[in-house]
Amino acid sequence: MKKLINDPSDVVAEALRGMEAAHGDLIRVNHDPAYIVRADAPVAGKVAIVSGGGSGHEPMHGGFVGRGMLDAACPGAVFTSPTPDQMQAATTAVDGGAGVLHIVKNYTGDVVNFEMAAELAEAEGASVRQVVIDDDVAVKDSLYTAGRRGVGATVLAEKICGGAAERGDDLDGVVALCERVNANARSMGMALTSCTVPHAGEPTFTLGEDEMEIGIGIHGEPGRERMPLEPADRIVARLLDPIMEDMPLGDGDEALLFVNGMGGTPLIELYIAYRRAAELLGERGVRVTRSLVGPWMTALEMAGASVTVLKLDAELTELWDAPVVTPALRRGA
Amino acid sequence: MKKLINDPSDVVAEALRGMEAAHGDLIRVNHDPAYIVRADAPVAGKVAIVSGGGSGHEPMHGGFVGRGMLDAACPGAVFTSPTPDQMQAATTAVDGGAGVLHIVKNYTGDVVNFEMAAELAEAEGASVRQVVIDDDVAVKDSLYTAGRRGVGATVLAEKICGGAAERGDDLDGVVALCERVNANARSMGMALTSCTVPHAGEPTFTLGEDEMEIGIGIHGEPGRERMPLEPADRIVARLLDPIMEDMPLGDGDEALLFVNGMGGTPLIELYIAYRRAAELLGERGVRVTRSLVGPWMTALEMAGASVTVLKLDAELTELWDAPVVTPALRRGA
Amino acid sequence: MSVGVAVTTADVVGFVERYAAVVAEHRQRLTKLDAAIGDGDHGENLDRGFRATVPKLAEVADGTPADVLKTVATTLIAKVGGAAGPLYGTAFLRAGSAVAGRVELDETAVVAALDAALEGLKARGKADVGDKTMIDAWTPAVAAAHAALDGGKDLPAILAGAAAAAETGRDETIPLVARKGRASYLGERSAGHVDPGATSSALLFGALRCEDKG
Amino acid sequence: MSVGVAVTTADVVGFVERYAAVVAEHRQRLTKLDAAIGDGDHGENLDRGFRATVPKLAEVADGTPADVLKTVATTLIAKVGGAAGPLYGTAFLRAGSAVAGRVELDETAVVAALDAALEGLKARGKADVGDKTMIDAWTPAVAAAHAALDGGKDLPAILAGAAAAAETGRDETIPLVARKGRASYLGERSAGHVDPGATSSALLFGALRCEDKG
Ligand SMILES: Nc1ncnc2c1ncn2[C@@H]1O[C@H](COP(=O)(O)OP(=O)(O)O)[C@@H](O)[C@H]1O
Ligand SMILES: Nc1ncnc2c1ncn2[C@@H]1O[C@H](COP(=O)(O)OP(=O)(O)O)[C@@H](O)[C@H]1O
Ligand SMILES: [Mg+2]
Ligand SMILES: [Mg+2]
Ligand SMILES: [Mg+2]
Ligand SMILES: [Mg+2]
Repeated sequence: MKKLINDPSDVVAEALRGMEAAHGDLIRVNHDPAYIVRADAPVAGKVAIVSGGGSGHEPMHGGFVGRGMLDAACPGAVFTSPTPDQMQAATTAVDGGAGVLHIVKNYTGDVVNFEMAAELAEAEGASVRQVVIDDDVAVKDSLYTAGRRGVGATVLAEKICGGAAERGDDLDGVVALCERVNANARSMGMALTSCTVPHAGEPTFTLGEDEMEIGIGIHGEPGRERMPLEPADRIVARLLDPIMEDMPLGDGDEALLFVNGMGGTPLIELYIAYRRAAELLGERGVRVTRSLVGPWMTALEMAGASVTVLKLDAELTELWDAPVVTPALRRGA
Repeated sequence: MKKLINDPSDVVAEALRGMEAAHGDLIRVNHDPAYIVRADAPVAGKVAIVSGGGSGHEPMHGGFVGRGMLDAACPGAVFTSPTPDQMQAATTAVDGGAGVLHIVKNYTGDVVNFEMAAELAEAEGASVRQVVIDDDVAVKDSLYTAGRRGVGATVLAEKICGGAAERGDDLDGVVALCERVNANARSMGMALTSCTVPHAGEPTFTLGEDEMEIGIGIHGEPGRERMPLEPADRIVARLLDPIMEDMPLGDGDEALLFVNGMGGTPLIELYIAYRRAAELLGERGVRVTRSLVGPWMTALEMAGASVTVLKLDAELTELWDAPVVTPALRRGA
Repeated sequence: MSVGVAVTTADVVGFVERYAAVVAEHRQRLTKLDAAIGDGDHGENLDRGFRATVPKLAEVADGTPADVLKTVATTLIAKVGGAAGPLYGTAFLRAGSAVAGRVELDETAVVAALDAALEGLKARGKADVGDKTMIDAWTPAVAAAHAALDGGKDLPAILAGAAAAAETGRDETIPLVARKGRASYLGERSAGHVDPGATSSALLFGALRCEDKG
Repeated sequence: MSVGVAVTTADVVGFVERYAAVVAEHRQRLTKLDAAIGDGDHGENLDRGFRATVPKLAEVADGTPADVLKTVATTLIAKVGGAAGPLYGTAFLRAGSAVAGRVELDETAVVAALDAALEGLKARGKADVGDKTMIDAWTPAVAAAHAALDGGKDLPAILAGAAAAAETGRDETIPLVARKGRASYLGERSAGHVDPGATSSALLFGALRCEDKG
């Protein structure tokens, strides 16, 4: 394992010290329990938005804390959901009296821990709502399963709901918007290499020199299928086809295209993939009017990429464009 | 070689198509010869700033084209300096009548090609000045050598000079500022793994599971020395010590601290390194008042990091904070 | 009903310490099982939780068994995260609530505690038998405990029956296709692997059986 | 001075095509040499340049030798990038300028062209003998050509002498510590490796020698 770390068990705590030192103008970090809040929290009268999940996906979520996006983020151990005490403390710290939205990626651990936190926070008088993001079409959904994972749509939901909360929408409104983003977004990812969880010390999985894993999650969980490596254009089609099959998106529609890097894939390759995904959408008559390209939701140093498509309407577009001032995503201020 | 690419020889051209598709609101891309200009170029009466270099360092330089930073970037083949025809065409495309600054990283290829381009552009009536960035203390400098490489200070110089040009400084002023940034900045980098140049198909170098390379460049060039892997805090000291030895920076001074990822190192590790670098500077009485953390100047998928320290004064700080609207770096608009 | 020897607070503390040691010992194995069909942290998660739990047991050594169970619960909930943290946490919490106030626990109380733990697990995880989760170890184990209690067995026999059934339940997860937890993302590819949570649960019933006062 | 057979435009085209083929053949080798002390692209760079050059030669087949040399120069400058692009480009450009207007080149003209090329290289790269660059192959090669010309040798002999000296010069870069180019970043670690640019230069003189009309 070759990592720029000290003791594997200090990874998250030390990284939080670094974030605190680097971004003290935008965020404050609480260390025990661990959470990050925007520097001016709580914002009175504003719906507060809290997210969180395992660490190792940076900049998600801590890098998205700030005006126009998240009020708080709770970082768990690497790839392990945070705990209810963190979430409860963060919820209390950002509650400005207008209610708190928990944006939760659909993993059993995240959902269950956030549920417990909501119960605890509500017992103390907070008004908490939970929206579960489940946009990953790699996973077959059914009434009887844990359902789809939450992946790329999370970043988009955090940005768009952050914009809505900032302009003064009430809790019901922000919740409805979050559900709308989730309903209108689909994602699928792939990996070229594994990642190594620091405390595990070994790659989570192994892929041959000529293999790739299609339908991978963001924790090194195995994907839909393992297959021979292919050219980028072919891979992009493998990601985009199941998205389009599952999605109410067609001729004349507008969309945001998000090509996400898993950590180890250079930006130059993500642009190659973006190019092809935009072409394929164009061929179906979809107008790509907004874009996001980069390692925004990673799986440590895993090489690979995911594609997320969000169907846009005027309101979603306006909120996507709204100012945002966070360590990772910044625009308009 | 596991990459999200099609034909290795199409990597740069296809990535440019992707950038064009993703950021058409901010930039325009010319494909033959290849260069990227800000969407509103040329800006009449403004000093224009052009940079460029081999590809594989994304988002540098193309991601830094836009208001408040570069007017144009010329991408070469991967790790190979671009050619004079690209630079000349880009120079002409952005020349707003107030002169053009070429910010050039100190590599023989870059310097010589930009020199030829300047001769060609001046023959057509442009007023061109070149500033060579050479901040890498890993390389021993002397009158008889090629001198230090240009690394992290390039990003800072592009941002700061971009701000100066935007506020209306003349060519002499922008040149002087660029030289000031270069004089006040020092960098040093290290690698945990190699990178693989697409057309080469094999890693440029190999490091054992327990080895690292200290003093590495951003092209997979070998560094100062190869040594056993160490904890992050020790590595940070190895990078920062030679910087501080070479730099007029001490008690009471203000500085910008830039911890850069080489591509394959996750952000969480960069924050661990940032934390330690900030602590070490603090111990010497240096006040870190500005920060930059992330994979801003990469070497494809190489794992590793570099540290850059820029001594700040009021003007540099103000220009660092000035609005910038580029695909990669955005603030204040 | 046989007249067994009652379970004291010290016994519960002993069980928790024993399970903590077992988890530490099996940490890597549990993590490897989780790497195969999950995300490779189950052993790590539980070990982190129990390492945090053990030092807190001294604080409740003078309290009731329920106090111990509640301390375990809140520590696991606070320290583990992931799916297993709130699930095991809820199990210990409900077990504690089921025997709240009692100074010693007889066979009936122990089985009631196990019953409540399983109900808590199911409520929290919304999973049922056959989903390839820890429920598949717990359900037969608790059923076996009930059967033994109804059959008038003493505590050692009750717990031995539960432990054996938990192991069988664990092994029976192998051919299952997961419907809950991370393994469900694998679909058919999850078959052929034992569930890590069922494995740690079987270890829990193993640690419980050694609570042998007979 | 011996009376040799003059070099025509077709000869220059033939030389360029021959060198292009040699570069293609040695592409990987040159790149490997560059990987050891540079950035692993020298063969790739030159090959890209000469693959772009060859198709353009037809356009100047009816022109002078200088027209051919200028076409090579501008194509290399436009297509190669890196250090080698403008360096080789400048060499071809200066060589062309030195024989501008001539329809055929005698021995003196050929040596003058080589002389001008070397001067161009030095001016562009600000390097000198001993810096561990292509200059270390060119300098003895051009000196040998001069000596042969002064000694009254014919063109084949002049070029054979230059080629042999270039190879010696190339080999003599091995122990040197680089002071210019990327290899200079290695400091002492650059010693013990042959310089890639000196290697491609020796190949150039090799291709030139086969310009054998004797
Ligand atoms: N909905 C659920 N109900 C019951 N048990 C579950 C559920 N989801 C997962 N589990 C159990 O949790 C175990 C995984 O725990 P762990 O690896 O610690 O959490 P995570 O999956 O969050 O990494 C699985 O092996 C399974 O037994
Ligand atoms: N200043 C210089 N003067 C002459 N030749 C040089 C100089 N710098 C580098 N070279 C030559 O260029 C060669 C490297 O060329 P190449 O690999 O194509 O360019 P780059 O170093 O930009 O990747 C070196 O081996 C050396 O012979
Ligand atoms: Mg986990
Ligand atoms: Mg190069
Ligand atoms: Mg797990
Ligand atoms: Mg090279």
